[in-house]
Amino acid sequence: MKKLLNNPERAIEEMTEGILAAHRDVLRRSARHPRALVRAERADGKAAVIIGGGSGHEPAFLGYVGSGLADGVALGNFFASPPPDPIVAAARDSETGAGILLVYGNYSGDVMNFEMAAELLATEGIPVESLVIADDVGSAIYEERSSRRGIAGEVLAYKILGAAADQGYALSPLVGLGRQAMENCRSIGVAWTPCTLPTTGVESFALAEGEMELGIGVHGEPGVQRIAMGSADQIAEITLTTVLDDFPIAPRRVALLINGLGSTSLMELYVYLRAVMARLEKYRIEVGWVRVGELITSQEMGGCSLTMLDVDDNLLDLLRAPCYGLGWRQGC
Amino acid sequence: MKKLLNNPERAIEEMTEGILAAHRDVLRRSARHPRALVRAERADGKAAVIIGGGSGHEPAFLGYVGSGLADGVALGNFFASPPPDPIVAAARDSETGAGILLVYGNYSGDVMNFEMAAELLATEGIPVESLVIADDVGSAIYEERSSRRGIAGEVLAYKILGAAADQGYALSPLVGLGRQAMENCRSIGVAWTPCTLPTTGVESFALAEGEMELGIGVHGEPGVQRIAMGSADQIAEITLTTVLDDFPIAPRRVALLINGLGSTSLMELYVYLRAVMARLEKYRIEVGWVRVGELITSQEMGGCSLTMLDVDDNLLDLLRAPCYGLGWRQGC
Amino acid sequence: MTGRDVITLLELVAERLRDHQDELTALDNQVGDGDHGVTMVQGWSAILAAVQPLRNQPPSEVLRTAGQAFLNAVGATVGPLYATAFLRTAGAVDGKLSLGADDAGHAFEAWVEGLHARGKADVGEKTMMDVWIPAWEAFRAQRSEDLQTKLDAAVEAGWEGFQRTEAMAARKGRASRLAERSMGVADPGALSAYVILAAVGDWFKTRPGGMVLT
Amino acid sequence: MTGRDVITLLELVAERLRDHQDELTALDNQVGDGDHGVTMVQGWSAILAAVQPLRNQPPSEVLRTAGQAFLNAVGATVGPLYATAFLRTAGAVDGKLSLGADDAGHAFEAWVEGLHARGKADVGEKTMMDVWIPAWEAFRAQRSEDLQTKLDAAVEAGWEGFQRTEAMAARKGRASRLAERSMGVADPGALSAYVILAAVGDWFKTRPGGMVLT
Ligand SMILES: Nc1ncnc2c1ncn2[C@@H]1O[C@H](COP(=O)(O)OP(=O)(O)O)[C@@H](O)[C@H]1O
Ligand SMILES: Nc1ncnc2c1ncn2[C@@H]1O[C@H](COP(=O)(O)OP(=O)(O)O)[C@@H](O)[C@H]1O
Ligand SMILES: [Mg+2]
Ligand SMILES: [Mg+2]
Ligand SMILES: [Mg+2]
Ligand SMILES: [Mg+2]
Repeated sequence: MKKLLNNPERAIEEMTEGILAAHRDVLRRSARHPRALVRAERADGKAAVIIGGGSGHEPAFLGYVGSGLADGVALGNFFASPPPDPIVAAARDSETGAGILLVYGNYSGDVMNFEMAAELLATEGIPVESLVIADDVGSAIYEERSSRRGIAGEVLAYKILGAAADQGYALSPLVGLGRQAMENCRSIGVAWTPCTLPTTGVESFALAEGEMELGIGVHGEPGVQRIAMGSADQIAEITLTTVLDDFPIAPRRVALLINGLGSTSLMELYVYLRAVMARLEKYRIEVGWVRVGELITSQEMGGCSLTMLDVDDNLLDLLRAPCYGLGWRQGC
Repeated sequence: MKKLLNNPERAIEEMTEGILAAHRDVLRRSARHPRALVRAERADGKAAVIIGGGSGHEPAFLGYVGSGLADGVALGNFFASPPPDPIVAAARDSETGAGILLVYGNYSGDVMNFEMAAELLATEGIPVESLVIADDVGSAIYEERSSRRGIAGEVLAYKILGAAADQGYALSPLVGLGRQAMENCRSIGVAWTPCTLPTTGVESFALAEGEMELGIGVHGEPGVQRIAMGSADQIAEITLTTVLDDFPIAPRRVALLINGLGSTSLMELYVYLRAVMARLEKYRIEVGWVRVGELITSQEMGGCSLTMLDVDDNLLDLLRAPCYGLGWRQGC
Repeated sequence: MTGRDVITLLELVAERLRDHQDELTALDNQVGDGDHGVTMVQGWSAILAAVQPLRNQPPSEVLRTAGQAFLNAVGATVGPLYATAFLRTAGAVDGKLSLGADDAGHAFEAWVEGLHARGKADVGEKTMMDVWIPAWEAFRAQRSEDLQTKLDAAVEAGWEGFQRTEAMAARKGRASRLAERSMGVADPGALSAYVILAAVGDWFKTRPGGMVLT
Repeated sequence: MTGRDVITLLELVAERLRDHQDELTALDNQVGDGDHGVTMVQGWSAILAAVQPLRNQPPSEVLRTAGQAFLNAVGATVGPLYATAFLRTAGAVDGKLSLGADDAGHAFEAWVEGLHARGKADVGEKTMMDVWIPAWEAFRAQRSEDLQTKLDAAVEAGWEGFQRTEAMAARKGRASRLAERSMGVADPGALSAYVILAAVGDWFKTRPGGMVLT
């Protein structure tokens, strides 16, 4: 393993120190817990959006705290949900009377820890709602979609909910908006080179030269299927079809997120985007919004994911609203 | 080689098509040449900044065209300077009477092609100035610094000059500003895993597990020295010392750019930044501005570079000014 | 069995988990995200650090602290699971300064109930419960009143349960997304459960005074 | 030597460059950025495509078109260098419908002058000039009036020049940043220069009518 680190056991702490030293205008550490980060300036009188998850996916999840985004984040160990304490700390630091919305990916660990945090917050009399993101079409069939895991669609949720909360949505409409948006959100991932967890130094999988994993998550877990690695056009075909086929009614206008998993270059992502957009044009599906980049990564994994969100004008406005976090900055 | 591409010979074209399909609000293709891209909306009555270089470094160079950034870019083949024609095309598309500033890295190829372009533009009566970026301390000693190559410092030059040109700097003060800024700009790169050129499928170098290249460029060319790969703290020490020692007078306030070369994660870059900032604090050098990310890459190379710019208030203002390109967006 | 004894038991578990860390990593790499070895070792190290000052406290205090420490150190899937198990077990022996043979059964039951309450996994879903549930059932079903005999039965049943996970398709946790692809590889959480269980069995064996709890 | 002949010569060069592409890549990988093989092959393919319609045009027209095509297809370092060489050579034989033996010397001189004017590299700096300059000098210095003898001398001198680049430290181009580290590896641009030169020598050998230019 060749990584730019000191002691891997201290990597999350040292990263956080680096971030806080460089971005005081965006983030600060909660006095309540070292693994809880919150907006540099607390936004008052609004529902607070609290996110979190394992480390090693940077810029997720700490990159999505800031104005127009989430209010606080809890950092877990590498690929491991944070415990309830930092979640509660981020929430209590951000709470200003309008309640808390917890947003997290659908992993057994995250679900248990966030639920425990929600119980603790409720005990303190703080209104809490939860939104569990389950956008990965590759991880369960349509009929069992509530058991899907959360992948890049999570990032769209943070953006939409962060913008809506800043615009004054109260807790209950906020969670309604998020739930509805995410019901219309689908993702699928592919990967061809593995990632290495700094704490183990072990590669997550071994694939032959011509192979790739279809339906991979963001932790180097094996995908749904090991198939021959195709061209960008072929990969666009199979991923797009997988996603589109999962919509009960084909969407007419969509937002697209092409997420690089780590070592896949921007050039490749745009070659892939071109293939995706050409196919959508053929199907007469309008692309109302696009983002290409590394939004939620798996260390140096080679691969990408496609996320499609069926959008209305309101969602488009929320996606386009200004925001300023380390992982997403526009208009600020 | 495992890359998300169709025919590698067509990758640059297909990437460009993907980008143009997705970002019509930022970029358009020049009618004069398919490898020349310019701002979606021409900025009138200002000196035009034209950049360019080889492909395969995305988001460089096309990510730095947009409002508050450059006006046009010429795309070369992989790791190869563009020929004069697209440079001239981008310049002629952007020229509105206030002249052209050509900004490019100090490589024999780029120098020859941009000089030919400058001659062609001058023949047409267009005022042209050139700024050759030579920030890589690793590539030549101080006494021969004019022969240094350009690496990540180029990106700071695009930002500063793009902002200044948009603010109304005329051609001659503009080139003066750029020249002075870049005289106070130093970079150094390190790498530990190679990159693969899509067109050859060959890895750029082979290093043993514990080795790294010090003073590497952005093309996988060997560095100045092959040394033992150290911890983030050790790499910070050696890179920072190399850069600082090259300043005739130690700077008192600096802008820092930590650039990831491809597969090095954001977590690692921030662990490294932490080490760099801790040392600067010890030396009582103020950090006025920081950016961390993948600004100029070498495909999937593992490594990073450190760029330090000695800044005054004016340079800081220009770095902080709003801009909107694919590779750099803030305040827009 | 005093608080101090509980601590030495926790120490033995920590040692055994360290011995098996790479094996746990390798299994989790195949059906999960590869962190299970690190998580268990880190979590148990945190337990040891937290319980050191509690040598003179009652067992319930040690167990409660262990649960909190484990949860806060690791989060993940196993954090809430084992934290709940620890807290329930602490509750089952609350107030007692020293545990007798009788308490072992209550403690074990509370442990498994805690895991089940939190994770809602049953036998056959390819999780740690494929070790813990059969182990508890074997312990309870064992006619002998002798604690060591009962523990031996539990360890043996746990081992068999662990082995059965290899042929299972996961239904809970991260590996459940793999469905059929998870077959052929044993479950990492089941292995660490067995490692803990076996360490408990061994700890009782090596105790001065054998099976007799005071 | 008509325009059509120039085209067949260019075709032979293209073929030889394709044969050596991997070797060029390997050398450029060691001292540069690994693109030289692709660049030369791409550039020469572009030349062939551009000159095909010019079979009935004078040599100067073919050469001029070749230079433009090469430059626009590759850019890079070699684009401006060989483009300038082609344009100068075209200038040296301008207007002639067919080239005779006399013209060969002028053409060769213009070729090397073009490279030198653009790149300003001299012998000993580990570039293509370590092939072209000695080759031209051997050609000129050869007492024989026989073109093939002169060309043979040029090719031999070019080969020796190429071999000398191995021991040199680069002073021009991308490899110059390596300084001493570039020693021990021959220069890729020198190899491609030799490949071009040798192809020219061979082309003249295989011409019907041997050395006689018409
Ligand atoms: N609902 C559950 N109940 C009990 N055990 C579970 C449950 N879900 C997962 N597990 C266990 O957790 C183990 C994985 O733990 P770990 O790797 O630490 O967490 P993560 O999956 O979050 O990375 C699995 O091997 C399985 O035995
Ligand atoms: N100034 C120069 N004059 C002549 N030849 C040069 C000069 N600079 C570099 N070269 C030649 O160019 C070759 C590299 O070409 P190429 O790989 O195509 O370009 P780049 O270095 O831009 O990638 C070198 O091997 C060398 O022979
Ligand atoms: Mg995990
Ligand atoms: Mg090159
Ligand atoms: Mg795991
Ligand atoms: Mg080269």
